[in-house]
Formats: sequence, C-alpha cells, structure tokens
Amino acid sequence: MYYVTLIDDHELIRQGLSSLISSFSNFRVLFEAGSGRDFIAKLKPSALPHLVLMDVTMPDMDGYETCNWLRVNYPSVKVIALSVMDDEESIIRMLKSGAKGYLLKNTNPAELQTAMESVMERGYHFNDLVSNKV
Amino acid sequence: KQMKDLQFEYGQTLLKSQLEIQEQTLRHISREIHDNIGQVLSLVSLNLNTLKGPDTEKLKFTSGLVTKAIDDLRGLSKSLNPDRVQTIGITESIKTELVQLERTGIFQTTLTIENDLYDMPPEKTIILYRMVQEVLNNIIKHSQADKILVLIQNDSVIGTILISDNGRGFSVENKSSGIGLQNLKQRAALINAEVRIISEIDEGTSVSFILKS
Amino acid sequence: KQMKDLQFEYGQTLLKSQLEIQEQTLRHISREIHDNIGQVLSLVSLNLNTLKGPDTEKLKFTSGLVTKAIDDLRGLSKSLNPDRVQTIGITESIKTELVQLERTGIFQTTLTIENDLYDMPPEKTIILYRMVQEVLNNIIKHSQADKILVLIQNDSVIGTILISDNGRGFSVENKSSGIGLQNLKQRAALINAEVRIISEIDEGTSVSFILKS
Ligand SMILES: Nc1ncnc2c1ncn2[C@@H]1O[C@H](COP(=O)(O)OP(=O)(O)OP(=O)(O)O)[C@@H](O)[C@H]1O
Ligand SMILES: Nc1ncnc2c1ncn2[C@@H]1O[C@H](COP(=O)(O)OP(=O)(O)OP(=O)(O)O)[C@@H](O)[C@H]1O
Ligand SMILES: [K+]
Ligand SMILES: [Mg+2]
Ligand SMILES: [Mg+2]
Ligand SMILES: [Mg+2]
Repeated sequence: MYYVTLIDDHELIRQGLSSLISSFSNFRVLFEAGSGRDFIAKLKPSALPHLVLMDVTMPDMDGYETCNWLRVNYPSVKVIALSVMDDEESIIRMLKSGAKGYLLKNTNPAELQTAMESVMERGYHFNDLVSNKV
Repeated sequence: KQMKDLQFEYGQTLLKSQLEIQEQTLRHISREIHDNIGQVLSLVSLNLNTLKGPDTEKLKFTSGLVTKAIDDLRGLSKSLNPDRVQTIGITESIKTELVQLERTGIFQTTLTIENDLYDMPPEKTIILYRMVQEVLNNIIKHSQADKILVLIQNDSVIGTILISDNGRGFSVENKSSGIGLQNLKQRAALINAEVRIISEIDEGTSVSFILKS
Repeated sequence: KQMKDLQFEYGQTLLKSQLEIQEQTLRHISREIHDNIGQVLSLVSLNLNTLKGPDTEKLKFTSGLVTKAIDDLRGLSKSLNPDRVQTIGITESIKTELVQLERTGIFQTTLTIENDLYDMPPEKTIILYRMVQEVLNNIIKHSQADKILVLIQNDSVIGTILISDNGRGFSVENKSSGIGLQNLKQRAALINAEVRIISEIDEGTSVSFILKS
C-alpha cells in the first residue's frame, strides 16, 4: 500500500481525484493540500507520503517551487505532475524540478494507475508527453 | 501645428487604450479557460471514465466528445497569447494561416521555403503579417481560386514573400476601390519593403513583398 | 519634421496592426467557442442526461459540471466582443469591474449614481475606461484597502466619477515613480477632463475625474 498526497488549488479536482484513487487497491490518499505552502504546513516528517500528485499552476507556491522544495528536503518522495497544460515549457520545467512523470488531468483512470505504479516501482513513468521532450 | 500634434496624440492614446483593453480580455479569457473551464472538463472526463453502466458505447462516445472539447480549448488557450505572431515569427505565422485555409476544404495550399527569412524586429513582423493577411483575405474574398502558392526566398540581401493564386485575376489598373491594396503600399513603405502585384483576368494573381534589410 | 511624421505613422500603423491581429483572435475564439466547443458540450450534456446506470449520483454530479462549463463558456463568449466597453458604456463597464473585485472576496464595493453621465462618443468612453481601470488597479496593487466607493454624478454641465478607497494612502507629492498616474493626467487632457487626487498616509485615497462636455 502506497500513501498519496494530492496538491491542487482546484477543490473539485481534488475531490474527484481523491475518490478515484480510493478505488485503486494499492493506493490510499494520505491528505490533500490546496497549494505548495499548504502542503508544507500539513506535511509531517514522521508520516511522509510515498507519492505526490502535483498540480502545476497554483497561487501561493506553484508546482515547480514545490517540486524543487521536495527534491531538496525529502528526495525520497516521488512526484507526478498533473496539469491541464501540454506545452513544452511546463513539461520540461516540471521534469527539471524533479517530477518523475507528467500527466494531463483528463488522463483515463487506468493510465493514471499505471503511471502511479510505474513511478513507485521503477522510479519514473514515460508517456508520449514526456518522451518527446527528453 | 499644435492642433495637429494634439490630434495625433489623441489617435495614439485611443489605439493604445483599445489595445490594452483587448489584451486584458485575452488574458482574462486565457486564465478562465486554464483555471476554470479546462479543469472542470478534466474532472468530467475523469468521472465519465469511471462510470459503469449498460450503455458502454454511448459512454465511450460522450467521453470522446469531452476529450475533443478539452483539446480544442487547449488550442484556443495557446492562440490567445497576444504576442504569438512576434514569438513564432512570420514564417510560422504564415504556416498557421495556410493550415486554416486548408481546413476550409476550399483551398489547396503549398508553402515553399528557399532559405528562410532572417529574423526581423517584432514590430516589423507584425506589420508584415497584417500585409500577408490582407493578401490572403483578398484571395478568399475575390479570387475564386482553389490553389494558393506561397514562396519564401532569401538571397542574403533581399528577402521575398510571394503569394499567388490560380483564380480569376483582375485588372491592376482598373481595379475597383478598396483600401486593402492601398494600405499594403503604405505599410510596405514603412517597413522598407516593396509590393509588386501581377494580375491578369483569368490568369490568377500574384503579390510579392520584397524585403530590403 | 518629415522624419517625425514618418516615425509617427510607423507607430500608428504598428498599433493598428496589433489591434487588428487581436481583434481577429477574439473573433476566432468567439466563433470557436460558439460553433464548436459549445455545441460539442451541449451534446455531451444531452447524452449524459439520457444515460442510465447504477451510479446516478455521480452521473448527476458530472452532468452538473458540464452545465457549469457551458455557462462559463457562454459568459466568456459575451466578454469577447471587442467593442463591449463602447456598447455597454462607462457606467455598466464600471459595474462589471466592481462585480469582479467583489468576487475576489477582498473588497467590498459600493456604487452610487446621482444622475447618470450623458452618453459620450465611443472613443472618449474607451480612454475614460482605461483611466478608471488604472485607478482600480492601483487600489488592488497598492492600497491594502477593503472598501471601494464609486460615485457618479452629473449636474448637466459637469460629470464626475469619484473613486475612493479606505486604504493606506500615499503622499501625492512624494509618490514613487510609476507611469500610471502620469498617463492619467495626459489622457485626461485629451478628453477634456480633469483629474484630482487626494490622499493622505493612513487616510485612504480618492481620485476624481471631472468631465467637461
Ligand atoms: N487575389 C485576387 N483575385 C481577384 N481579384 C482581386 C484579388 N485581390 C484583389 N482583387 C481585386 O482588387 C480589388 C481591390 O482590392 P482591395 O484589397 O484594395 O479592396 P477590397 O478587398 O475589395 O476591400 P478591403 O478594403 O476590405 O480590402 C478587389 O475589390 C478585387 O476586385
Ligand atoms: N490607491 C492607492 N493607495 C496607495 N498608494 C497608491 C494608490 N495609488 C497610487 N499609489 C502610490 O502611487 C504610486 C504611483 O502610482 P502609479 O499608478 O503612477 O504607478 P504604479 O501603479 O506603481 O505603476 P504603473 O506604472 O504600473 O501604474 C504607487 O507606486 C503607489 O505608491
Ligand atoms: K484505496
Ligand atoms: Mg491549479
Ligand atoms: Mg482587400
Ligand atoms: Mg498604477
């Protein structure tokens, strides 16, 4: 069982993702946060998530910053970026900041689960979005 | 003299204000699409993919529609960038125009690039782009053509953009009044370019811009 | 002298070209939303409402999301009109701005109209609107206020728009550099208006436009 944290400023998206992930047998949502800052405030070093699903554009502290912060402070925590934007710049910046995969928010649930498993077991998830950029 | 200066300034300020208002609208819409509508539809898409029911076919179809809407919105969001033309440059902008013309199903277009143009200052790009658009709009409005050829050349001193159609043509001397072609010459003068128009009834039209550096 | 004329013309043409490109983008996006994305989503909505399945709650929720997206797109489509400000006039435009400020949850706004302003020429409306926006943007950026009052008066010879906030205020003499307030005075001169700024540290700021006909 892997523990997952959702970071997204869009509450509806968090709810939707949260109920979806609760249907994946090997994952459980540890907590949700509305921004990078909110995430840092809620994070307990004694109970780290294995995986973070991270939005890119958020007020307060965006996906790039939060990813970089995690890489420095808790490098063991894996990140998958989840965004509505498919532009090269966002993808490359997130990967450079330490994300191990980049998915669009309307990715179908099966692929999302595959990506989450792949990142946990192999350390990364390559889809077309990512492979074209590296 | 002073009166004229004041009028000038008024004109400038008016144009600038309009531009600023539009820029703000573009930014607002881009933000709305990104922060709001795109997100909501992503969630719709997620939900549809987890729904189970007797009518799987219909569910699949509906889910495909949502995906299409999301993709289209993403495309719009990209074209909303007010500085798009400057950023992608004149050649890419022409490509985009031609793709749109192809999509109408009316025109077959060919773009040939024999040495791409040198990069030019952003302001020049914008004025030139409007000139190209005027020529393409004339083809759409007047030519009855079904083929459009664009040729871009650069011999290191002089760059050329040539746009020709296989339509009905017109008599350059006796052309009917319109401000499009007139504007073309004025704008050309401002960016140190020259316009050549060759047309003959039933022989198509070709317009070229000669760009001196 | 001739050189100056040419530079000026260049500036005008550049602004016009930019404006035209943006207008075209707005028109394109408006058409896309209306003819394409809006329609597709309407179909999605229709399909969802005829789907049957075990998970009626989720279906209802999802269908609600689609309706929201359609409504939002319709709203965007409205604000896309490049001539919106001219069409709805200055008072309505100010109302729209204030509604948006309320929505942020940061500001409480009050609009009082003691005799509405007379209709003014579209060009004047646009320049005035930009001036109002500059004042509101300054409130957002600098004031730390939570209340905004707008008062519109018209005594048949002179119209007034007064915008005040309850924020930190500033010293009008020693204000830091910025081009916003400078622009304000220049623009006012062009539309035969006057700007009065009253501000005191910790006492809020009020800016009024006196419109002479
Ligand atoms: N590609 C073309 N094929 C056939 N006729 C053309 C073509 N381009 C221009 N013309 C003719 O030349 C005339 C003048 O063109 P011009 O662009 O100056 O004005 P317009 O397109 O009619 O109006 P606008 O002021 O909107 O541009 C047109 O009315 C048309 O008769
Ligand atoms: N409503 C306000 N409350 C407090 N301070 C203000 C207010 N309006 C203006 N100021 C002060 O006056 C200064 C000058 O304003 P101005 O609009 O000219 O420039 P700016 O807003 O800083 O930059 P910009 O050029 O983008 O407008 C501001 O920097 C701010 O210090
Ligand atoms: K679970
Ligand atoms: Mg976000
Ligand atoms: Mg024309
Ligand atoms: Mg300002």
